[in-house]
Amino acid sequence: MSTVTFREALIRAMGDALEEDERVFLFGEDVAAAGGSFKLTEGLLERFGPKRVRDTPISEQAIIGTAIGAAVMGLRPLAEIMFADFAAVCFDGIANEIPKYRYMTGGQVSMPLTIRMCNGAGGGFGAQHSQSVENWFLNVPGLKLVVPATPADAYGLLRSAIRDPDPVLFFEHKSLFNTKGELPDAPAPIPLGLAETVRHGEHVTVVATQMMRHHAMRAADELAVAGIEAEVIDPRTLVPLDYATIAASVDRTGRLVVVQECPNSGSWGATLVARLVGERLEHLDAPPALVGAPDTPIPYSGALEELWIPSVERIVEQVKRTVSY
Amino acid sequence: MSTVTFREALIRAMGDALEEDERVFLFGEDVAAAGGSFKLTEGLLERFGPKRVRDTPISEQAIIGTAIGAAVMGLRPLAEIMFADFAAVCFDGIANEIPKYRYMTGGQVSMPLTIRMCNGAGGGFGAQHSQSVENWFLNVPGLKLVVPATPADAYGLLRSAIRDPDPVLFFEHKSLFNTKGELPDAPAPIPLGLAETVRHGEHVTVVATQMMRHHAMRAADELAVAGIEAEVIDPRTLVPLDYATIAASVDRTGRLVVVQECPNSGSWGATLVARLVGERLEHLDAPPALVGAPDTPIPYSGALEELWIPSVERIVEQVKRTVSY
Amino acid sequence: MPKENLTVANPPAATPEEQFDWLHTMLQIRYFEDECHRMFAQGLVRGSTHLCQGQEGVVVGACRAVGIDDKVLCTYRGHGAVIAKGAPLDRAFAEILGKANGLCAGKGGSMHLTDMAVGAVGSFAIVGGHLPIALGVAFEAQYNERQEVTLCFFGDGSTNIGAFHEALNMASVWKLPVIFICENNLYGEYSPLATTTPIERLAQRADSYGMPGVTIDGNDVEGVWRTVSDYAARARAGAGPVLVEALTYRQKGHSRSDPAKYRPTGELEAWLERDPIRLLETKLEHLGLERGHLDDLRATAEQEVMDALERARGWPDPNPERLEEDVYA
Amino acid sequence: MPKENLTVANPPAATPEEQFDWLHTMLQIRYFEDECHRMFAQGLVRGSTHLCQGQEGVVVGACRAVGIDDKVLCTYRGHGAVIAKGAPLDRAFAEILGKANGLCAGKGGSMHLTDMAVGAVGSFAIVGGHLPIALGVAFEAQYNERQEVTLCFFGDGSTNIGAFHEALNMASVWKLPVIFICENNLYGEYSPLATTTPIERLAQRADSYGMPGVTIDGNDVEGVWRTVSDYAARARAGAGPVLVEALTYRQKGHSRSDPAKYRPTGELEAWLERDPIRLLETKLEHLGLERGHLDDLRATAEQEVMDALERARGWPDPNPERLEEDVYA
Ligand SMILES: Cc1ncc(C[n+]2csc(CCOP(=O)(O)OP(=O)(O)O)c2C)c(N)n1
Ligand SMILES: Cc1ncc(C[n+]2csc(CCOP(=O)(O)OP(=O)(O)O)c2C)c(N)n1
Ligand SMILES: [Mg+2]
Ligand SMILES: [Mg+2]
Repeated sequence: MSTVTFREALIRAMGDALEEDERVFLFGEDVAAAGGSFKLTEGLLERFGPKRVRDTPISEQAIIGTAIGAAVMGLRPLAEIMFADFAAVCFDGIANEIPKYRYMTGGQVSMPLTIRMCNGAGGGFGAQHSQSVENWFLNVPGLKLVVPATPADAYGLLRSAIRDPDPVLFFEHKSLFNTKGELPDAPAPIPLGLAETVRHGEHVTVVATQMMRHHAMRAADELAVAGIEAEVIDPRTLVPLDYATIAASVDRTGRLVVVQECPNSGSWGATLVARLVGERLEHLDAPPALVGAPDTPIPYSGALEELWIPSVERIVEQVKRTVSY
Repeated sequence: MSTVTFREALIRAMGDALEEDERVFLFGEDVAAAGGSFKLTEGLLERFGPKRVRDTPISEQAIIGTAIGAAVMGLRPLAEIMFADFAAVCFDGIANEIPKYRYMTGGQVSMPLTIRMCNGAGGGFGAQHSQSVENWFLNVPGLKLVVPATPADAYGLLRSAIRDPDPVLFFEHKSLFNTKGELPDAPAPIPLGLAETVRHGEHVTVVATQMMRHHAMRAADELAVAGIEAEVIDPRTLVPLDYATIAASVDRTGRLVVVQECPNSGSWGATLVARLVGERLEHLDAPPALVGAPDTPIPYSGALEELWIPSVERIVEQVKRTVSY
Repeated sequence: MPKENLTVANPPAATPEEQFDWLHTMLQIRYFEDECHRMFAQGLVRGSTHLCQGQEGVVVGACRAVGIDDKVLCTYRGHGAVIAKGAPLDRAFAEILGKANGLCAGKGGSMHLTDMAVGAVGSFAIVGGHLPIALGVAFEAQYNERQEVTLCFFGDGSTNIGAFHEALNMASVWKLPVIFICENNLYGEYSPLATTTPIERLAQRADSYGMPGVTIDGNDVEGVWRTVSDYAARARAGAGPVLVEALTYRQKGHSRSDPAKYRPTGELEAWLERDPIRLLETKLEHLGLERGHLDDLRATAEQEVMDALERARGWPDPNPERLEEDVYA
Repeated sequence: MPKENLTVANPPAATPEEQFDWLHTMLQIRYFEDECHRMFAQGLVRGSTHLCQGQEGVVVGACRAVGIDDKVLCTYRGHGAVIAKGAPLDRAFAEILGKANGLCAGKGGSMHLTDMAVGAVGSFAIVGGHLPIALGVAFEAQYNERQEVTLCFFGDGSTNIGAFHEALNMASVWKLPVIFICENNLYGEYSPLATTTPIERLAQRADSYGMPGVTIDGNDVEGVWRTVSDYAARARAGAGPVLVEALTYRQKGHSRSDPAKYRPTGELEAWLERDPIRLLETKLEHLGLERGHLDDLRATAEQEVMDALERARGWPDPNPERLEEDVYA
């Protein structure tokens, strides 16, 4: 067991995957010679050489296309789209080709590719470099969506993503890169579709991912002082979603608060709430609540961006409202 | 008053808009000389000439970019992206530029553009030409989303979309082009954000758009025979959404069924349900239900596509379940 | 890269037998699409259907220049390429009819014919969408050090979309064994090339990517075969991609019931004179083949197509359970 | 389009006074960015910041070749272009500091400086994203029959993205008055051009779009000014777009604290010799300007920048109500 940063965990996962499986290759803009624009691939070119760790032109459509073609032929492409917002320039490949190829060919191919991208706000990167892009893909069946919050999850889920026979979009939150956590010396992959109950509690179920999981945990600490015990669940993957764990928790607590770093419209939180109330209305003692961002682009100014991102205070307030309903 | 097809209503709306405002110009692939690949712009080149009705190369990014730049400078671009699914190849312009430009410049510009596109399944066009693409944009604040179901709505809403100072994505369902309806001789624009209660009823509120509105109406007729009176509401625009009308109806009926031609995850229906239960759980006498498509791409074969699209029977069954809850 | 460096060992000329075989396939494609057209008019085929009639020379010439292990990607106008690569006629029909035995189990349709067993990696319906995918297909062979090439067909109109640009550029940087084959049939849907493209010779765009570009007669099947054979040898040797512009003509409308009224008078007629099947037949006659032999071949091909169709029509629709299958592995 | 047709009336040579004025702006930009760099290091600037130091000759030469009614679009590396077009230094600083009085009310940031009042239509952070937008800006002028041109700046690395291709092609088809100016600073982020692009002269890509393409010395501000003046006159006359490749060098790292270790030894030093400010100063000295005069100008420019920064730092943060404003009109 050692303490590593989120960044180090990612590098280690990629290194181990490249080590384990010759079919894995890593490519993207400045991932090789430069070691990544966020230094997330540092040292991998040196370890695995230019055949397996490759730079590309600024051509996201070509990157995604290459991943698709290589995956269909049996390789395990590990592509990087630097900022997740740039998924917009290769959206066609991600939404129209990747998740439909297997289906449209009647199962003739599989699509074992992984696309890593940096999402999330809080760093002052402005409206086009801060989005929670995972929400763009919720209505597109066929993709798996991974949203790790800790170094251990980053490691374990990335290993599983790369091994997975299906396409995985793997989101790395920019504000987490320098956060630290424990990692076993021989860490195991973490299965996709398994939530983690990060904190046990009986009064309310709080569901949150990535940065918001950490905000939720801080909120839970504050709430505990006020006598409210929140159960905090991190789904870790949005597709597949560990609905059973969340539902079981809500059945016990009777109350649900979802915290998400995005507007509520078309969000994973809204999807979860709609499903839960559709299936287990009778278990709810209070209206399920979404703590999300306002319906605006993400402002640059620190003064405004701070207001945009759901804060610990807002979570605390909402949980109190929900619990006292 | 005369009877017109959905297609004729669209052509008339575009013609009237071009007539009314010199700043409006219409452009896209094969919209001019050929009159549109679905003949939705027939005769407009002849009437307004090649300055205002223009063909483009197969370059959706260039089309959207042209719309953005011209809108920022004060024109009223009316662009066509043939199949809505192709919004994927110009997603960056639509999701990262259009809805953020005004915000990112602190209100220095406005974005009075309209993008028309054909969405929807049922014609055997396969997985890449049949999607309900409006759902891709729900989590992107700053866009208005219009989804007309009748010739009169197509006319009135398109007129409003073109006049609107904000960007509007206007979805035209392929299965509706040849449907007919009444249109006044001097039809007025229909404000965006105003739902239509298509049928009054006291037992359950059914919300549906485009093709599904018509399915819902047929279901309502069948249900009436069984003594169930459904109130059918067509929101007509998803953003802005006439939440008040829907909420008032649900307050009365206590029951909600949303019918949508798409998977439920990340859908407008899930968004609506999450908001409604968050704000008015106490008014609900039954779990709100989503009748949507399965989590798969859209199959080509008629035998399968028919199963994919929510059917009148499925709506009837769900309403019965909801009412008898 | 200077053009002079591109010459590679010419393949031997094709034998009359080989060319007879090409003709056979071209006729199968022609009759196959006659039936598609008919079925569409009768409402038996859903959605849309895009015929490649008049362009059979390009796909047959190119696909016969490579082997079964080489790969092909094509567009929604892909019946010809997929059949030329070896997909069975009956299962191709079945796919278009949405049958369970279709190449794609009825889930893809006319625009997405795919038969991995013969290296027909996919037919793609988003203009330009498959060009980047061809890179990955070729990359896998390069990565695993197999000397295979990937043929990637697309239309003239597709050369104006962003994916074209990104794909050719990166293919060149990575020296991938892709033969990009632009079937210049003069139109993108209803728009003549000149209204959407400010240059005439699309092969010229290769210069932007430091790769060779050539323009050839797409209706001369042997010429296509020779060019693609040459460039395939070059690509197998590691010299990277090329852009081949094959001049041809779409004898039918863009899709469905497009009557193609936008054509200048006489254009279709002039191109019918240069119909690739007709040209090849004439050539084979010159080579000494008897007319009767050619007539027999036509009859054979037509019969094969009709038999395949009959089989296909007899197959069942997909089972309802198939609806939710094949999303994940 | 044959190259010979492109010659247009040469503008008169720039006067020493004009060039002195250019130098003034170049120095303002240089000092402005020195401060940005400092503030970023001190944690006063959020996100990222991309300096154009070394490239001031391109933006000043180009922006001075057009008028206030002409429009400019540029990238996240756009401080220089926006200031050259006339945006006030204090409000530019304020934007980077996220202040209420910022050019964009603090909502855009360093990568999105925009000042519609001076025709700085936008700074864009998605590589290539603004090239298609430049078409629409130019189209509006064409549509309303005003003889304005649009300058569109972008980097060498951006010429590999799809939007570049679509934009240049359609601009050519529609004969739009856009001057596409590629600031070839040899790198896209940390990647040298040669590793991502299989040709050396990016101006050559103009051939694919039937438009003129020229490569010029981007550090010779007068040369840039003359070329852009020429092509602007041509575009105003309705002859359509051009591609100008301006060779220059990014003296700082790509962004933030990139130490630019990937540079070959001596490269930076060689380019510092050809620093555009230095070149222009030397030239003005040759033209008879006294060194003292130049020193005074430096002092003035620096003082202007420091004063602007002081004003900007004194301004308040945006009010919380601004958060939800400016989404819809
Ligand atoms: C991105 C995208 N835009 C538009 C279309 C609609 N469309 C289908 S085929 C076609 C014309 C393509 O022309 P070309 O590349 O010349 O191929 P051809 O049909 O002539 O074989 C168009 C515009 C599409 N399928 N995808
Ligand atoms: C679509 C997209 N891909 C990647 C990036 C990340 N990125 C920002 S700047 C840059 C390099 C651009 O290089 P170049 O065009 O030469 O401009 P320069 O920075 O040298 O001025 C990259 C890759 C981006 N902003 N947008
Ligand atoms: Mg064509
Ligand atoms: Mg550069």
